[in-house]
Amino acid sequence: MTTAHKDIEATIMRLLQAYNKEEAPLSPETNIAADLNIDSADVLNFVMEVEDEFDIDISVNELADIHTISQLAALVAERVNAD
Amino acid sequence: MTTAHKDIEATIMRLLQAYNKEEAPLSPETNIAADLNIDSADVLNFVMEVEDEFDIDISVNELADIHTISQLAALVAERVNAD
Amino acid sequence: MADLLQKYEKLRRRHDDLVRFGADAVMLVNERLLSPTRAIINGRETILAGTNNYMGVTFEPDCIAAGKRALEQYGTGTTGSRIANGTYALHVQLEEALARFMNRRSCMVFSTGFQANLSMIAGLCGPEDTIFIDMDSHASIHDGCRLSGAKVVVFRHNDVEHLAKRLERHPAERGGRLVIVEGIYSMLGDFAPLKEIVALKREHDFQLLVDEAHSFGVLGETGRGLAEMAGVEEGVDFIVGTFSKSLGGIGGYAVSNHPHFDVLRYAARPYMFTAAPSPASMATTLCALKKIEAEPERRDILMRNAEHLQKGLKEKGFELGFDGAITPVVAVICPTEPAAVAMWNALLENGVYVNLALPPGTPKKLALLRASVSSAHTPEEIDAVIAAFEKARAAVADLV
Amino acid sequence: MADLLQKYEKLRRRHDDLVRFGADAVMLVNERLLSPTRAIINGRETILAGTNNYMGVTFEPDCIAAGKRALEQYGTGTTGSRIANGTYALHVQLEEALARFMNRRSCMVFSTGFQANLSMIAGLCGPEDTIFIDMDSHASIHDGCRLSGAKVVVFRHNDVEHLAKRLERHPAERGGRLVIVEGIYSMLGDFAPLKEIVALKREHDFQLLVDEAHSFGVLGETGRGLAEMAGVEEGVDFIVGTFSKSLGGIGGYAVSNHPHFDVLRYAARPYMFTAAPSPASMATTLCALKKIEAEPERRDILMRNAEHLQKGLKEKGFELGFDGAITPVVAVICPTEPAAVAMWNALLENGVYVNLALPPGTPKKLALLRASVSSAHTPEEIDAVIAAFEKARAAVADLV
Repeated sequence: MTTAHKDIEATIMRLLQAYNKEEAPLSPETNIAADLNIDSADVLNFVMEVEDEFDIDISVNELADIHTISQLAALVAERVNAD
Repeated sequence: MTTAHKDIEATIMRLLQAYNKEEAPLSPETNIAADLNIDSADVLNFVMEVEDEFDIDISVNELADIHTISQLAALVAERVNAD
Repeated sequence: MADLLQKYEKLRRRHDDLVRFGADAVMLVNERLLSPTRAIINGRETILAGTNNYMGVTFEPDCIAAGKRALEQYGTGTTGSRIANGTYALHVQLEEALARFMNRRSCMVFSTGFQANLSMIAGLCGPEDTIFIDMDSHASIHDGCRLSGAKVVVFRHNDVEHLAKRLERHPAERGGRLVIVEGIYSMLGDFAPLKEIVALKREHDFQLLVDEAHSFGVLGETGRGLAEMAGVEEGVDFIVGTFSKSLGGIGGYAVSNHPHFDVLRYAARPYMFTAAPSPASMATTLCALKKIEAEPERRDILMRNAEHLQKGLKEKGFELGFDGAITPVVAVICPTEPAAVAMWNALLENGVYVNLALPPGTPKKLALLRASVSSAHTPEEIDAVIAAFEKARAAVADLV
Repeated sequence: MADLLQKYEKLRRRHDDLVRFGADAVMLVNERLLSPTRAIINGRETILAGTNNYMGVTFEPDCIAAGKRALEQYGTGTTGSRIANGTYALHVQLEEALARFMNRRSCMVFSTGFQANLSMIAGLCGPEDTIFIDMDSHASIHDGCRLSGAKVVVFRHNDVEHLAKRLERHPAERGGRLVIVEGIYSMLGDFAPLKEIVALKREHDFQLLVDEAHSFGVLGETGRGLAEMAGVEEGVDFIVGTFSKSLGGIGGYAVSNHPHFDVLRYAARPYMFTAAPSPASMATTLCALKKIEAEPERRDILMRNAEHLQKGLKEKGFELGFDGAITPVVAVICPTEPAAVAMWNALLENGVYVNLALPPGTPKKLALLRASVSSAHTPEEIDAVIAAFEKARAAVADLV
């Protein structure tokens, strides 16, 4: 792992704040859609921002298995370090 | 792992022979549907026999990511040993 | 990059071979329709013994008149979805009439039966739920399951024990569980063991959806389908049906007593985001519903015709896909695929149309000639169909 | 175990609140239809300014007559799928007429536009392929992608650069690649930047499908849609369209010059396993196609009406979802959801029906009142719609 998982999590949490309308506390185990009450269109928007930030791509299919911030960070790390 | 992966592979290959109409050689890396030219209905039938043999259940969704004999054996091992 | 249609090269070659052999079942054209049971095909008057026109209502003068009136009063189409501008008085009337006929609290109508299944299955179930389906389920059930994102578990065709085992192995967890079966399976004409499946509810927690596409109008004291015939309507949570079989139209419906059923009107995408059924279609369907309600003798004639064809073919030595009960779908099992194709051609040449159903899409990979009867068939027509089967078999004797 | 409909509890409460507020958009009923642009709703004569009846052909006497003739000659329905007994001469005639009109080698017709997209997308693409879709794609495109099992990559609405970046990042590998865009996006009325997207083919390998559901009949010199208007028809591999908008019927079609296009007739499940469109529907659609071909002035009137409504609303200070070009879909952006709901009610009370489109399903989460024009609207009707918007705004002044 060349980009630290924790750094990625921190960046994801920063980007997520714009969608966290109810200002719920964020942790690696936060379920992005369910805990923060974000609908599917905004999940897509948020993921696009993550993609832009890290200059990577994530397909819709991959999102099916991603629920928590930590899971998303792991996928980002895999993608970033693969490049 | 309490049930050896190799044993499971061997059992799977035995069950698969009935569907291997072209008598293609089988190895752990054999792609069950593509290499053996088995259509989706027969893949379901074959998997049901695997389920019966090991007394486990596999959902249709899980099959999407299973292509080779080795991958199927890994899933069976996980299921068998979880019981 | 691969061309997207390249993946079908093998399938295409196989089809081209069939067509060269003379069997273009995929593009068989009814040049003219003469009645519910007769058409001109390849310039020849042909008995239609491969439709789903069970009640024979497609040419009823009052239904046609109702369709014409709807065209005049409501226009050719709705140009909008049910949740936008597409709900007309006719849609509501048909929903009310079907709810009453089916003896259920609520009814939704859909633009096709296919979309009824997509809407119901992907509407009811999501990623946290588990769906248990019969191996031989209709394509629309398989596709609905895939759309839903739910966990899908398949059990052997009509195998209640296998279903029970599967229910035991897949506990409910957080989500819900839906079992889906069909009243009459379209290929072989056999019924789901519905009484036994409903009985599983005593030991296992699940909701039950029955697709009565082929059994609506056909089975049950008043034609409500297999659930009525089996006496287990209370155990069935959701029923799906279609207008393109016994009702002779196009569209589908779902009924339920669930108090919150109508939430699917703003939750089920294949209901929400498709144009509402056309006025003519609603009107002819509503008329056909009244007709099969008022004329229960149609069901008796259908069953008489079914028995006639089933017995007749059996007596002539044909092997049937199912003969455990009288059923309007009578599938003849052919020994080989070339035999099925040759016989299908010979039947057409002898003025009889049946459905050609070839593996791999068929149950148990059978090569089938699927015949079906209508209450509009005369006994003479059924005799003609049986005779044509015999003649066709003789014509392809070298293959069977 | 959870009840399967429990997952919608929040959605249901929200809906119930809307209904209590007086806005039951989901079950709004057209009690009677008076013309392509007028109906009786809640007992009141209402101008329909929220349909997709762009060419205003739903009440053309010759189309209605054609529908009646089809009912008489072919019956109320086909009771079978296209690949079984459901192909009538009318289906073939319509396919031939559409192929000619669209200037393409082949055409397939489908029972709904929704199923046209499901069939095309899940027919063309499988698990080894990658599909690139616009974020604001229609539900049927999203569902088609899910059915296909393909890898799905989403790009920002109408953002060609973003699409290019995505194409670069997802190389073709073993499978094929399909880009899908729409001629006119239904909610805001804006067009895909089709010329620029076709230009991407010079650098990137992909096939292109354009859904011209809302642009067919509306855009282009002869009404073939955005591809014609943008002068890039050769760069578009597959076009999908619908009968329930400019053609005033129900059903869908796809056209292509691909030499093996017809393989989808026995590969695409939502085409194969659904009842064929009804005879009346095919006949009215065929007549409507001839009509829009013979009367190009309908397109001119439509565009005049579109400009009239767009300009009128802008002059009155309404903010529009899109005004970069003249478009028949004119969406008014409301400041809040309660304002949209209240204005929708006020518009109805003032005798004008538009579509209420609320977040989260809308682009950019906008609360929209989606108006649309027809070539059958008179200038006076457009003026009445504009006046009703003003009146409605005044009536809810405390909310805006």
